[in-house]
Amino acid sequence: MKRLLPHPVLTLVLAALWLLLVNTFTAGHLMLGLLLGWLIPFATASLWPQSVCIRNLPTLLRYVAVVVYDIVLGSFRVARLILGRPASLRPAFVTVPLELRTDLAISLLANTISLTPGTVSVLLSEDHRSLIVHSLDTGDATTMVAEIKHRYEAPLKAIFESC
Amino acid sequence: MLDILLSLLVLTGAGFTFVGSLGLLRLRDFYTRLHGPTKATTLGVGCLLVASSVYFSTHHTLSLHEILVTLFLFMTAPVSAHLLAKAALHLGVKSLAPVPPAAGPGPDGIGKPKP
Amino acid sequence: MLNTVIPIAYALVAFAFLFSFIRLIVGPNAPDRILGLDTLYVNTVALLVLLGIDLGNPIYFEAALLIAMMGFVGTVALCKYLLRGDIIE
Amino acid sequence: MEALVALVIGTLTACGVYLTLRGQTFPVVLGLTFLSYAVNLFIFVMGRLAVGMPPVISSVASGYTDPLPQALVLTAIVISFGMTAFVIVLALKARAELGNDHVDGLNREEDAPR
Amino acid sequence: MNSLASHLPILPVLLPLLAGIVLLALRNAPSGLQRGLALAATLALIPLAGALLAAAGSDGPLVYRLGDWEAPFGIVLVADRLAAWMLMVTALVAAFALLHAFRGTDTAGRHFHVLYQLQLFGLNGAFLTGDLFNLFVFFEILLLASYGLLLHGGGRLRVKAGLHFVVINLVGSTLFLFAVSTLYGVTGTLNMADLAVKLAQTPPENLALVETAGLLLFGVFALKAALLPLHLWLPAAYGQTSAPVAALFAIMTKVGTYSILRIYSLMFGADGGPVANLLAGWLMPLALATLAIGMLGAVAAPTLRQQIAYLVVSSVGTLLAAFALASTEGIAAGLYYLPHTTLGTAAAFLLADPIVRARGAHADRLESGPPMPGAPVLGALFFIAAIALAGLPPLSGFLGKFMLLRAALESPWLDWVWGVVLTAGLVGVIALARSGSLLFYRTLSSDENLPVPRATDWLPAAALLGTLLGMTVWAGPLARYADATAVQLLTPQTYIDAVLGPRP
Amino acid sequence: MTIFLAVLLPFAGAALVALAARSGRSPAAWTAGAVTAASLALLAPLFPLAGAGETLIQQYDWVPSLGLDLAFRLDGLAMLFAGLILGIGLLIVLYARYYLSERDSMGRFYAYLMLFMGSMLGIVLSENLIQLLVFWELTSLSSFLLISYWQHREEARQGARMALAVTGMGGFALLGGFLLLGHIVGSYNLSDVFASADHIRAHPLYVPMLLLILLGVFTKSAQFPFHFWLPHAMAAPTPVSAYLHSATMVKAGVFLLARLYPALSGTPEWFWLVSGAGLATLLIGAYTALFKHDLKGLLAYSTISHLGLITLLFGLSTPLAAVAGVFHVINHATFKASLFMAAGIIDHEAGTRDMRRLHGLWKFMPYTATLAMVAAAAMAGVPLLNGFLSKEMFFAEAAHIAEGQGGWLLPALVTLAGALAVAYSIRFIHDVFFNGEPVDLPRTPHEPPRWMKAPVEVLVVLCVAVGVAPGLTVAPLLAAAAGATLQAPLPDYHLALWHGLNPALAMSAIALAAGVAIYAMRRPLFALQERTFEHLDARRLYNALIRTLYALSRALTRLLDTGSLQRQVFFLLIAALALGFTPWFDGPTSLSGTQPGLPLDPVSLLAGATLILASLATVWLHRQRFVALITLGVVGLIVSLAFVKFSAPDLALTQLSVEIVTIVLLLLALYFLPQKPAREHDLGRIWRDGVVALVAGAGTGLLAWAVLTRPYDTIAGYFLDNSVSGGGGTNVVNVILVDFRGYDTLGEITVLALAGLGIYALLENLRLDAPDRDAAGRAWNPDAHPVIMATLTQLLLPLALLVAAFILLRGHNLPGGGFIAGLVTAVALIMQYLAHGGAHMRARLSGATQPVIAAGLALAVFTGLASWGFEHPFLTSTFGHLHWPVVGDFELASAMVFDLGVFLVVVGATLLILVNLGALHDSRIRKAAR
Ligand code: NA
Ligand code: NA
Repeated sequence: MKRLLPHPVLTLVLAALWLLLVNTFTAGHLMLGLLLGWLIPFATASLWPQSVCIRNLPTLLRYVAVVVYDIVLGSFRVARLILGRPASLRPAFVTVPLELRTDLAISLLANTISLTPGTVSVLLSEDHRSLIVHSLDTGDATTMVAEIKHRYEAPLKAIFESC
Repeated sequence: MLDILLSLLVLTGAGFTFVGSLGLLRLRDFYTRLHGPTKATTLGVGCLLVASSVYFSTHHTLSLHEILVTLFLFMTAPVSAHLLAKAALHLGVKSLAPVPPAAGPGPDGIGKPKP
Repeated sequence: MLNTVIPIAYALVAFAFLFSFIRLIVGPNAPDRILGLDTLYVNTVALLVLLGIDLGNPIYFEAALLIAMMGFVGTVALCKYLLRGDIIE
Repeated sequence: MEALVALVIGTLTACGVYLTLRGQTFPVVLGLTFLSYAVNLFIFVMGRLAVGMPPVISSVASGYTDPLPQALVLTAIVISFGMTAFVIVLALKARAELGNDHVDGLNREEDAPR
Repeated sequence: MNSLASHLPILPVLLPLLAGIVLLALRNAPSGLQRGLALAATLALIPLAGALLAAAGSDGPLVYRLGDWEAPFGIVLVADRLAAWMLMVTALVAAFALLHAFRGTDTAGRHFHVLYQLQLFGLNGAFLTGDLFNLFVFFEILLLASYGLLLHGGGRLRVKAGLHFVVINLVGSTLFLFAVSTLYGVTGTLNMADLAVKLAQTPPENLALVETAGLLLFGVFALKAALLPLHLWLPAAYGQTSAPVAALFAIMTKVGTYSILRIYSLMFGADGGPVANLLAGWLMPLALATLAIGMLGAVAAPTLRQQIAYLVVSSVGTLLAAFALASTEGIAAGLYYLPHTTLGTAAAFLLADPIVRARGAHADRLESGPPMPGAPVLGALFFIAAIALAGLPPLSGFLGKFMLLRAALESPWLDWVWGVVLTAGLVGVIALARSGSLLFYRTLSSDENLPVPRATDWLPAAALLGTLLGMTVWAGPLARYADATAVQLLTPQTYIDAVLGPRP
Repeated sequence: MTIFLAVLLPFAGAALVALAARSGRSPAAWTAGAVTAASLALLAPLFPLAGAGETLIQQYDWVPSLGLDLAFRLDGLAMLFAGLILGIGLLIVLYARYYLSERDSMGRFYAYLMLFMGSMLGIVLSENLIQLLVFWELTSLSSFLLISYWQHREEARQGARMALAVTGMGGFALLGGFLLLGHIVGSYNLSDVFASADHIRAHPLYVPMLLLILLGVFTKSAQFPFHFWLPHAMAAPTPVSAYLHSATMVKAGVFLLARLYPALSGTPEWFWLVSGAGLATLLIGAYTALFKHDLKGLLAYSTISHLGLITLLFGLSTPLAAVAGVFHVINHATFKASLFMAAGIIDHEAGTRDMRRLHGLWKFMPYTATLAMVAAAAMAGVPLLNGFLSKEMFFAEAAHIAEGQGGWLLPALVTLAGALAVAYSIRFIHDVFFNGEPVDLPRTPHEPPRWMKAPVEVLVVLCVAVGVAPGLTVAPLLAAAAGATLQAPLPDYHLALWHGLNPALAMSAIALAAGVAIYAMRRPLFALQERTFEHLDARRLYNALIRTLYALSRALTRLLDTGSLQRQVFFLLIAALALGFTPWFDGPTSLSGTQPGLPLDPVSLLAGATLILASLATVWLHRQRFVALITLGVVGLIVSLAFVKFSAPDLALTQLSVEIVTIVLLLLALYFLPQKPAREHDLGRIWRDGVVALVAGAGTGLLAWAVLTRPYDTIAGYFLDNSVSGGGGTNVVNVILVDFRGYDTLGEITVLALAGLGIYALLENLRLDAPDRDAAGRAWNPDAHPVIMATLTQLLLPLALLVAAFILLRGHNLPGGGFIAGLVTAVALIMQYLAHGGAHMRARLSGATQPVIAAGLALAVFTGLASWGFEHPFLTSTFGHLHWPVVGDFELASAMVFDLGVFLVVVGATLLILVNLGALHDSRIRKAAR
């Protein structure tokens, strides 16, 4: 079963994406989507050594909402910074110590940090224990680190690292 | 009403696209310039895509495939930014903010020559 | 209203396009240029979406999708060259 | 619009020609790429310029542009892609066999005017 | 459409393609099996070409509508006399060159047989197509296959020659596309017969445009044919590649000459209305200059293979001079000369291979070397090949030249054609006599232990030379066929009617 | 058939001889003799007919459309020559058996000799002029082999090449002459030529035709100024010289004069050209012969001189002179063959041919000496020998002509020539057989073997027999041959020793006396000659010509072909520009058409300007390769945008994908190319290229403008109308690709497959130095696969593949299709390679891209072939709508299967290229490990 259907979640996600892609919501396309959703992971199974474990679907949804909200809000802030006086910016590199241990979670965290306004994940330390973040306009580095850990790292840990 | 919503979305989208690129032009070092495109622009394109989705869903049939482009951009933009920053650190590109030694090209840094 | 907004949007995106290109040409260093190209790709996505709405034809969607995807691959490859020289190793 | 297109095609050709006449393999490859851009655009516009008339049959379309040049360009793009790939690898092979990247395998010292 | 015979025109195209695919699938099979398959597929082309010769000779041009779409909308294959003729020459050269390749060339690198079959696919496709853009596509196929074959085995000079060959041809392909698309942009069609019809009705305001396209096209074909000053790729490429490939390449320049003949008789020929005789004034001087330069190059060549390559250049000049006469006699002369020069130069390249091996470190440099093992046989074959290349009796080259000179009698170019052809013939004799004398007569003592050539080393070359003897003996029927082909080419309406259906 | 067989026999004999030589030297000689005899035996039964003045013609079709028949003619002239060729040939075969040494290959010699004999026979027995020419050229070729028989000798090789070059030139001229003659007459057959003699002589092309034919004749017969090759041909073994220079090779030219005499002679041009050349040759040959120290050299120049004599006779254009010419052909053949053989014997026995060392041989070989003396006397024109008779006729004709024209010069000059002939004949006899003791000979000479002398004996007997009793011996043969030559009733002549006291006899007497006198004064003459004419030699001119030819060839070839690609591209561009611009210089075409254009919008203007700037930037920065790649990326992006803008979504998708794959490829390559490109120093070159580029750009731009501003009719409507109904798809571009023009697509995927396979083959054994630091000297970043990139890229793979599937499946109806889907799939996988590295991927994915290519091609071909089963041509498509429960309506088109084939090939080839190029890196690892 595991070999025949390596990633059931992925299959469902892909089927859903297929329906989005074709913009047509018919039974035929659902079947086709499921077929592709099965076929693609099956054909590329060898590239997926570890299967992804996702817990806490509500947390995940809440997390997505938070991120989208942060993006929209933050974008306006960044826009203001850009349209303002560039010379008054206070850029800084900030090191965020990491509690996350899986590559996927770390990557998603880094991604989130980059997507949200004013910060870009620049570098992951060699031991994967800290992330260096570049901030466009830094008030207090410690607050920023705490915010990141609270808003993003904690939920990610709950979603991906509790199995 | 729909017209207003669409116009708003289009204008916001185009506006953010503009601002993001303006940041790319105006800001003073590479690391700050990196911020413009990765965020403002993604939001800009995101808005435009939503506008497109709304437009086609109302003018033709339900159109949600724009979500896919958004998903794609949201998944890739941070990776691009990350790699760009990594490359800039590796090359020792001038930074306004002091570069922490662990990130710099020096003997402790990630760009240090391999033994 | 949309009809008046679209030319403005075109103008904004066009300027964005221009700014990105200027950064690409001016540099001064390689990551800046790559960033310029990457942004140019994203601007193009915006332009295509706008064109789709303007012409009322959804047929340009796939081009936008592919640009998003190809722009990413291009950026990754260029960065990897700077970092490693050999991009597939 | 036609004048702009003609100007673009001309520029691409000129750049392609200039680069193809360079002495190292890399600019030559760039030049060939430029030439293929130029000629692909050229073939394409032989079907004349049309905005918003993609040749996809639909009930709402206001008209269609000439699809044939598009099909030809597709063929030409794929062919020139194959050719470009080949010439790139050949440039590497030449680099390995000739010891440098001059198209004629010349040494830089010999090449320099005295 | 049920019998295989009804698909005859496509068979010479499909067979090598399928063989190529099968050989690709069997790329790890024992080389004996691969060789057997490759040989069977190549030999089968000979009866196929024969059947086409017979059919095209008796029934007029065969038209095969690919995808069952009518011309000019779909692509058609047109197997007229000329196409069948070219296919036969290709098949013969290919078969013997392949036999020679079994001596070890085929295992010196990857995919020799696949590339070889696909090269034949490209060649046959180019000769058969009735569509100008499709001609471009098949040009590209045969070029890419030839790149692979040219470089097969590697080596410093070969790689350099290959790079030059590839780049110059890429520029040529670009030119081809500019020309074809301009023609489409003005006439709105790609089918060669349809183009002929449309071009003949060109309004004056479009005249220069289509002439530009027509002349650019000529530039492309001139490059492929190695016409002065676009011949420079040839000596390097042919001189540096392996023998069987060089032999097969003997047909490559003929693709260019074929295209010139086809396009400028069908589309820009005497019946072309405002675009009639587009090449008049260009082709003959260039052909004669090429003929002369080729011969001088053969004199100056430092190596045997380069000498043969320059003789190929010269033969291109001869061929095109014949075609440039644009008369039945002239074209027939060219058509008779074409297989001769193709088979003859192929034989010479194949023969150069054992000669080079038997000379050890001296290779094919035209200088005194050690006494050659197997000199009597190789020398005799060289002598015959030299006779063929110089166009001396009793081999077919003499007849070809005779036909050309005879055809020129009525031409305003008479003095030039005769002067150049006869003088070049003499120069060729002088150059070849020197080479033969240096290679076989003037020997240095040497303790190099050189391999004695085996019969398999020279048999394919000898067999090719044998075909030239056959061409001499059966010159009557061949000349008759060539005459009829020339007549067919000079009445393009036959072709047009066959493709588009008779028009009022 | 008989004549044909007789000609063919020696050619077949050549092979037989070569075979026979394997079993020994004598079998080779015997076979050669037998072949010669058989050929003679075949012809002999026909001789009586020819002797009776009849002409036998045997004719077979060869190339009738060209007027080329295999046509043979046996008349008196042909009989005479065939007899000489085969008769003397037989003697030569016998002689050579003893002449050649153990080291010489008998098989080769006799095989060449047979080839030559067959060629000669072919010449004299041809009725068709072109066929005659074929054999004519064959004599040049086979004589090349014979002359260079002792190939280890420099002079043999040179002599052979010179003979070939000169007679080859003549051959080509003759071809021209015959072509003109055939053109004038309307046939190449001699019978027709003879029938239109008057027409020929009156034709405007007569003079060029005559010049060309005479060039052939003069070169072959060694007439001045083409005589110089003949002495150098003496490097051949003496049997060859004896054969070639008595009865055969050089006589071919004379034969042709005789053969065409009735058709061409009798005009002032003929008279002056032929007799002028003959007279000059006669004198120069005779004069030079006197001073040759080499025995064969003397004989060679004497041959030249006698050929001049014969030519002069034919040139005089009187029937009697022609008869004399034919007669002298016979006589010269017999005495000269015997003299050469005698010289050969002397050389063979004494080891040298130098007359400054050969003296007093009478003592050692009296018998041979006697034979040689008789033959030499015949050559000198001593009474009672055959040479005397024909020389008398010659003198008589010279005097007769002089009477008519009232000049004394011709008789005086021919008498002088006669005197010189006497002098060199005396020298031959006196110097060699008497005149003191031999000087420092390598061997002690003695009489040769019995059978070596026999041929000489036979010939000398003939000389005497003819000389004493011409009426009983040679008369019928001469009559027949002369009759055939003239193609008219014979003039009155008497073959007799005594014609009474006439001018000719007086001239003979003077010549004899003067000859003796000249020989007596030879020492001062030799000294004078050495100071004056010794260095006058046409061979120098020939050598200078050849040297010039080589120098010119090398210079011209080097001038054009410098081995530079840039020059080739430059030539091609110049050619294209010349061709492309020419039609616009004259004619009514105006550049702009009448079609109204589209309005220009600001966004397009900006995009266009960006593209132009990016292009210029790429050119400007091309030495900063990495930056140039980025600007190139902009160009590609905007080109794609242009496709989008102008309604070509399929193109945009394809261009975008190709663009990225190309950039990845270029990056892969950039790593191995030199980091710091060479600087360009040559400003002139930059300007030149810049101008060419501008003109080319202007050309294409104007061309595009010209087309874009014109209306046109297109076949496109058909595609739009039939796409849905006939092709089953709404995306017309895709339907064109997989259906209307599926054959193009089949070709194009083959190109891609070929590119992949070619690259695969190229990469084999490719080893490149992989730099361990970048251009700035910085070490590479140690983090090969950044985790964040690797993890997230992995998530993108299924998404990208889904997109690829989407694009593939919808292509028939909406933008997309096999190509684009294939490229997207390849890019999706390449993305993984970028993120995880080749090693990681190879461990997980089979690298078997080649089967994918094969499968894709096979799928495309077999889809096309399937239509055969339905009695339709290759690639005929079909489609239908299937209704499946639950799933619903489902369209299936065979063209979609074809498209799947396209997809597979694109995926396979692209991956094959990229992955293998990426794997080049492994060679670095292996190198480091070693
Ligand atoms: Na991005
Ligand atoms: Na398509």
